[in-house]
Amino acid sequence: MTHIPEPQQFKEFKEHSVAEFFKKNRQMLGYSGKIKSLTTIIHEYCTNAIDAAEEEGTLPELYVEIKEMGPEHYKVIVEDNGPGIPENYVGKAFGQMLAGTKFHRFVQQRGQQGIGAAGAVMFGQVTTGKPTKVITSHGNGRIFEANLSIDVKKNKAELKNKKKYSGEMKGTRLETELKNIIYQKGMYSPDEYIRRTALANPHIKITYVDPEGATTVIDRAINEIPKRPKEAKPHPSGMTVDDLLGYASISQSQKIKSFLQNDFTRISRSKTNKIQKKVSFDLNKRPSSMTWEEAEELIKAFEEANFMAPPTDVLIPIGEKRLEKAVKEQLEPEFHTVIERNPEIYRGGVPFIVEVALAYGGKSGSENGDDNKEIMRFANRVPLLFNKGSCAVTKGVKSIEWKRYGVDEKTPLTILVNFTSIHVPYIGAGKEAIANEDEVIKEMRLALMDAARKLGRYVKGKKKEYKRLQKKKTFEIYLPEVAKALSMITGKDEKKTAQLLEDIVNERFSDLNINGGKDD
Amino acid sequence: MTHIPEPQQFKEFKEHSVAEFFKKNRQMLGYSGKIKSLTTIIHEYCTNAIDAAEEEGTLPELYVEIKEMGPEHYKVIVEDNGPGIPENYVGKAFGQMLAGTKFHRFVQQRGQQGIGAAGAVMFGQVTTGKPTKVITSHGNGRIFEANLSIDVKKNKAELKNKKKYSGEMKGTRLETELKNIIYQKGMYSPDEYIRRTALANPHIKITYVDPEGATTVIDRAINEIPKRPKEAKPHPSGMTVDDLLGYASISQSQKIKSFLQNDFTRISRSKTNKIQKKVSFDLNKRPSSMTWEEAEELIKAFEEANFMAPPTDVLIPIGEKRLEKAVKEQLEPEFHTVIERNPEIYRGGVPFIVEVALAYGGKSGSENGDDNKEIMRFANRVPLLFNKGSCAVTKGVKSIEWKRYGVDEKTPLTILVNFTSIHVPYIGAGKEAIANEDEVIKEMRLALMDAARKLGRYVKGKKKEYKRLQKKKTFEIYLPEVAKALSMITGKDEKKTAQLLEDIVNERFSDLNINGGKDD
Amino acid sequence: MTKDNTDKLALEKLNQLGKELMDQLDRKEAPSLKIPSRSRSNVEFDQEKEIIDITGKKSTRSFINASHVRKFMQTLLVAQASEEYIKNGRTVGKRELYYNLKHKLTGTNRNTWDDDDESSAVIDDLEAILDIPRSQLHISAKSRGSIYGDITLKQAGDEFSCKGLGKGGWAIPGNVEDVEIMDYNAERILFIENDAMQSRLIEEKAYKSLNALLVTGEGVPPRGVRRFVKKLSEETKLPVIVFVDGDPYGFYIHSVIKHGSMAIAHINDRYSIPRAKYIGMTMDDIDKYELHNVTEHLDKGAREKLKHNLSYEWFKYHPEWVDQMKKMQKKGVRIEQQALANKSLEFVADTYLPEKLENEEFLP
Amino acid sequence: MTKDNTDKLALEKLNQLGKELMDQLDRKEAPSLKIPSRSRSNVEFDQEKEIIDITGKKSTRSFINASHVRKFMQTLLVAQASEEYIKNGRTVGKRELYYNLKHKLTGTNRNTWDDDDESSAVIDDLEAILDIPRSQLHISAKSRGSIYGDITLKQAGDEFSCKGLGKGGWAIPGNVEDVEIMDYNAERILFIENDAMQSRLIEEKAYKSLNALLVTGEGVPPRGVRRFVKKLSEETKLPVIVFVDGDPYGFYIHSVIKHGSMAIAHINDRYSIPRAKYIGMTMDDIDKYELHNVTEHLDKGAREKLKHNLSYEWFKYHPEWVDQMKKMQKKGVRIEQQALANKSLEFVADTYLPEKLENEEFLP
Repeated sequence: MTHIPEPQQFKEFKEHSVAEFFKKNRQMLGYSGKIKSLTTIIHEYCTNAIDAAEEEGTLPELYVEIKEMGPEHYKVIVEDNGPGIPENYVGKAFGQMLAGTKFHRFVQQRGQQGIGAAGAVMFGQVTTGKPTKVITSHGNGRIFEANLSIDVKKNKAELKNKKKYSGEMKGTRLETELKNIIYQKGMYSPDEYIRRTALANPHIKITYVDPEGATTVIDRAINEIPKRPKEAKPHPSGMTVDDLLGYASISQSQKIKSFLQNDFTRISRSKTNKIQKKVSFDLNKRPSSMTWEEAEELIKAFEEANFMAPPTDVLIPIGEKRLEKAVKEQLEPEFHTVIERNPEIYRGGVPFIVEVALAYGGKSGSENGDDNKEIMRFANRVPLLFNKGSCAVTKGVKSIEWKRYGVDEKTPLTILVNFTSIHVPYIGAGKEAIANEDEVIKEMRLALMDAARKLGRYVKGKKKEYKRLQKKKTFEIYLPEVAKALSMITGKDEKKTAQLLEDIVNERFSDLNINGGKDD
Repeated sequence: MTHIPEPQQFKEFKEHSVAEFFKKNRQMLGYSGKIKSLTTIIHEYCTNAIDAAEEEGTLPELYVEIKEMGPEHYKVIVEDNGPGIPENYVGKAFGQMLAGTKFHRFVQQRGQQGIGAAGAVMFGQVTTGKPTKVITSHGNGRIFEANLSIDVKKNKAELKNKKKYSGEMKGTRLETELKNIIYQKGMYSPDEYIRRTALANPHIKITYVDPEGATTVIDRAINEIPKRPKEAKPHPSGMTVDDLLGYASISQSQKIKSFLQNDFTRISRSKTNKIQKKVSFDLNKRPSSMTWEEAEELIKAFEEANFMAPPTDVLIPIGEKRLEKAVKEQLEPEFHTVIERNPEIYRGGVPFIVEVALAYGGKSGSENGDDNKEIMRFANRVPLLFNKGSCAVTKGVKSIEWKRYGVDEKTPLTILVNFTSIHVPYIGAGKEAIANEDEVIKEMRLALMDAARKLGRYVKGKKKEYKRLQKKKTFEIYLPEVAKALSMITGKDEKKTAQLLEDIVNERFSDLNINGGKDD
Repeated sequence: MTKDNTDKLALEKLNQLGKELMDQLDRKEAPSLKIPSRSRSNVEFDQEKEIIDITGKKSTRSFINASHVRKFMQTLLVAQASEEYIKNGRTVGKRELYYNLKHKLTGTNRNTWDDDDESSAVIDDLEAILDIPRSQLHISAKSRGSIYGDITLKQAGDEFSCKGLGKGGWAIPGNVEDVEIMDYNAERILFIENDAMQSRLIEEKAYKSLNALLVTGEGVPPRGVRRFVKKLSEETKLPVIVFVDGDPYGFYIHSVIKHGSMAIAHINDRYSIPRAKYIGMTMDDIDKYELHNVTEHLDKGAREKLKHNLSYEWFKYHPEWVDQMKKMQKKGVRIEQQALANKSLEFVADTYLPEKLENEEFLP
Repeated sequence: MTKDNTDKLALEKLNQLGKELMDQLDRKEAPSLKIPSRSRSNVEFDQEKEIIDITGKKSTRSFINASHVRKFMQTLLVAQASEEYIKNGRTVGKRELYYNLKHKLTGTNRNTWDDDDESSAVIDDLEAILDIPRSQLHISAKSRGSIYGDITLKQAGDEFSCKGLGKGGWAIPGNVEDVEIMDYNAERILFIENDAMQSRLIEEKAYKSLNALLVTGEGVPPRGVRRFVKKLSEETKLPVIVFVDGDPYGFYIHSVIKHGSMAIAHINDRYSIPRAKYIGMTMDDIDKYELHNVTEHLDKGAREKLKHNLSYEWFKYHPEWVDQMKKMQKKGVRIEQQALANKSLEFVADTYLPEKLENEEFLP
């Protein structure tokens, strides 16, 4: 074989780590802007903390503290009451990107990428040079503590100053110092993030200490832990060939038939038989032997079959009653309504549920800007504060003709939308906004319209009773003038004329219920 | 040591690859929407192809073909005349994410992330199940060919059907089949991408075959290859502590003093001495022994020093003359102006240059929408078609009060902005828009205003010559009426009065050059 | 009809109205008024009478309907006040009536009305209910416009001539019901759109040369002037010749003088003069008198007005009008009365009007 | 001044203008006109004369300046035409003049003017250049308004009385330069804002009971009426009493009658009557006559007008006016003349005006 000269440039060929990539492009993780960066880190830690407690089946209790250390320099402390993290997993859990329990599983969780916590640790490290302190315990009297930093080039965690000692604790506490950030109250603040977290998670107790030292304790509105979502099986609708072959390659089943019935939801025996009739190959062959073309045939057959909607136990939304309670307690609205839609599917067979709450009056609405409407966006109960304009929720809300429902710019209205899914289609790694998938927007519209109709009926009906009471008064106001003019034209007695008119008014309102009668 | 029970959930703890992450979140790489996905893949391949040829010092010649294979099913072929890729690097170059020559180097390139090409290969693979065909040769008569696919779970390339044979070829050819995409003409099309690429790269020859079989050959406007940018050293302005320590840890220098002078640009011996006076520690110590606090002191000292702007040889913009030539040939404008700013620095010590071209009349401008202005955005000469609203270029253009320069909605104007930098701060991994860094926007504004002033002078001055010629005629038009009225009031002879008035007009315009005299 | 007779009729009608309402009350019925509907959908062109009229459809205004009661009261207030004005021999303006009757309703902060849109609408209603013009209810129109010519009138005991008044005429008051014509020497009434054109004709002594009474309403003539000319034409039987700008507004003014307006369709028969003729300006005048240089561009507003004109039944009724509108549309120009000054100042009085009058070159 | 004298003066001035221009030409200079600047920045209140005047600053309009030449020509056209009108004893309206002089410039498609904004501006300029009102150039104003009262006038050979005209008055023509006062029997001139109020006073025979000549200009009085009252007041020396709405517009009208307007600051001395007095309505009338119920809300437009009023020097010059404006601002209401009808129809003639006249309860 002839020697092929290597071009000069390949001498510098290197592989590099995902951590290095995101260190250089940290704006992609939400670390851009001094105010936003602080909220982003609170968001990442809280998400992990709540997931941890819930997965264990514990009612979550969060402690969040932001301490001012100097100009543009803060320490963030987040502690949960989850199961704690085994010593040998601490590094991977917080100090390595794309490692964790979340990415691979087809189950509804708050976090889903396995990037967030490590990104936060890395942000602390590159702005202060300091590691993140991790303290964790399973609640067995033994506490593990270490300083965690990331070897960015290798995307590996480094643990230093490891300590083990006895003590009362259950859960995990993270302490990270950060620079080049600013704490500022307002709609993009950690305060607002915490407020919204509590609203969408009424089963969580949160203690929050802000940089000015003020402590807010938000108690649970509900004392039961939400049901855990079941690990889902994929739904055949919206499946792609590549997905299908991927599942086939790791299936335990001996035959495609059983693979379809076991590894997917909503494919019954009779559906399988119908599918067999539509494809040119025998479904008794091994799943792993399926070719791309055969998989394409299957996908086509799927599209023609009518599968049942995905089961509801794989998605656990907030729930009508819980959401109602939270909205009532936190916003004290004059009127509210909650809509929970049935599960639907978007591309790739991913099930999702949309929930909407509207709160009118009381503390509802926002006074920022021209429009008093406040839009609260959630994905798997996690508040989304940034990149509002690109979000499917905003698009859904804007597509509604609110005026038709009696809502204008001045209506004090809070619109809460929670998108629950096994995989949230975020627009970027920063998890700031939900992508504009057609199926998702359609569901949001339907939910919002349903809720808006109910609100509309309230807003419009509100004044009816009052009006009828006013009506009688109206006649009584004009009566004397009519009596006077008429008597002057006709030369009849004014008092007698007035009495005749009064009789007519009384007759007309004889059925009036003073506490709010029926409307005519 | 007591046994610590591992919580259930950690049984499922896994690590996963960056390829897996982007497969699941391919919208983050620009693969969302059927039209956009096709342009994205053309973009990724062309970027790589041009970089390859230029790095070798070859005048780039590109062949781009899109073949329709079926409904929503296309094959994309891109071939360059670069150095070819050694057999043992083919996999890493196109089938592994975050591997390559680009990410680590502090040098201006089109590509910079080491994700793009592999992302394109992966998109083809997951939509069609088919590998990408790679054909490459160093021009030595030997050709290597293979089918490349990606083992997504491992983020590793797999090469199959490897062939070696003799033939005339130099460069690399990629053939990828894709499904679920649509070819559509318009401002987001591959056609427009190619057009703009040619405009910003007048030294490239492009042959483009569109899905309808039409072949467009865009010849070079300029026959010399642009100078290669030198590998840069970082500039001390805007440096962060973490950056500084990072550089220190890999420095070859024995002392911090020499580290500063050798590893950075624009830190002279005298600057080093001044810096020494401002810090509390001895700059003769080893760079690797520098603490975080010491680095902080240095950064502070940097902020107070006035460093020269970065050298220009690390940034190679299009260049005034080349850009001018390209604009002239492609847009045939009535008037054009090109502005090239001096290099500036944005956060992290990254140098950049802004170039602006304005073209007025001819084929300039756009007829889409209410505004005839067409904005063409480029980053390191690569056209940016998507996410216009979020881009620093758009923000810069919108910040200009165009009316002041005689430009309104109807002015047929093309505004071209090229952002040249060692690291382009893209908003997302999809490389669609430049982040709104303050320093960047400021430079764009200055360049645009400068160009707009020149345009303004042209637009306004254009009519002056014509006006002066008209002016004389004006007097001649009103003269008879004045003569008549005046003679009637005074009783003087009308003809004589007219003659006196004519004398005055002729005197006034005695200097008039009929081919365009000076203005008064 | 003399003043005393019109007053007597008005009082009778008002008393009848009161009696009907009282009868309803005595029957324990809620009192209600039947009001001829004045809405646009009930306006039509009556080809027999040649006026814009209402269809006769009526709506009911009931005391016991919450959305009617306020207007019901207002209607009675105006009826009662009108009775009083007639009895006291006083005439009020619309705004004066508004203030005269405005007061707080006992025990409330509400007024009998809040603006004179309310009182104006009720005055119209009362006209329609009683079928007599408001001036006979002693509610006068805006006084605008004047007359110049050889005619002797009598009003409020004064007898006076409308000529020999220098360059001004007699200012036509808002109420002319009680004007009596004592004597006149004229062959026609010339109804002129622009007061400046009237001034020109006064200056040219055209009342004499044209044998005409020169009346202007200064633009779209207000009710007072229209009622005055209606009276003049009825009592003298003189022909009424309309001289307006050759534009959509001029034709519209002519249509109002001749057939009435939609706004007062309920009472047009007391204002409109179906036998009025149109003397000019016409589109044909532009060619005939070579006025091309002094036409004005037909702007957007005028084009809109033109389209509206063409959509009216009473325009379609006159092919000659439609023809003029179409020509105007096609040429895209209009021609004002005063454009005749481009020939010479006296041209209108010396040539244009005499020629047209002699040849009876009129449009309907 | 008699008609013949004013005409003579005007002709002299026009000839002088022509001579100056011709002299310039003979000296081989480009002919140019000196025009007293009419721009707002050159308008000021002359406290001595008590009129709104121009500062005397002049601008030059030169034939050889490309941006002047068109206007230069237009100015000469009007000057020449005016000379002709005077010689022929004709008076033209503004619009008539526009048409009379409109024609194509030889060899072009351009007109002498394209709209009457152009001709109007030039008429104003000529007034300023020659320092005589346009009516003396035989260019008349809009005819609007009327007079009723015991006065005998003569115009165009006619002698006539302005009483005994029923309920109407004499319609004041657009040009009153040649009106002669033959006889009168009155103690004052009452300048009334609203024509309906004049009608009321005519009906109440107030010309007799108040010994007044009743003049109305129907809103903001046009130049014709103002020039007429100016002549009346100069020649009879009778006091002029202004009766307007108690609102920012009413005060503005009074200020125009008394001190003139900014628009014609260059010629105000021929129109304004500095000794005119304000009789009502005032803010104090509201309390005194208990008119709270018939005040109207001071809307946004009125508030703006009020602010403008307060910014004018000639308002600041009268503390009494400022006081009224401030009260109005504070109360947020205005009061119309006709609101007096709320007391009774005859109240204004029986009580309000006589009381005020007797006590000389005037504002300046």
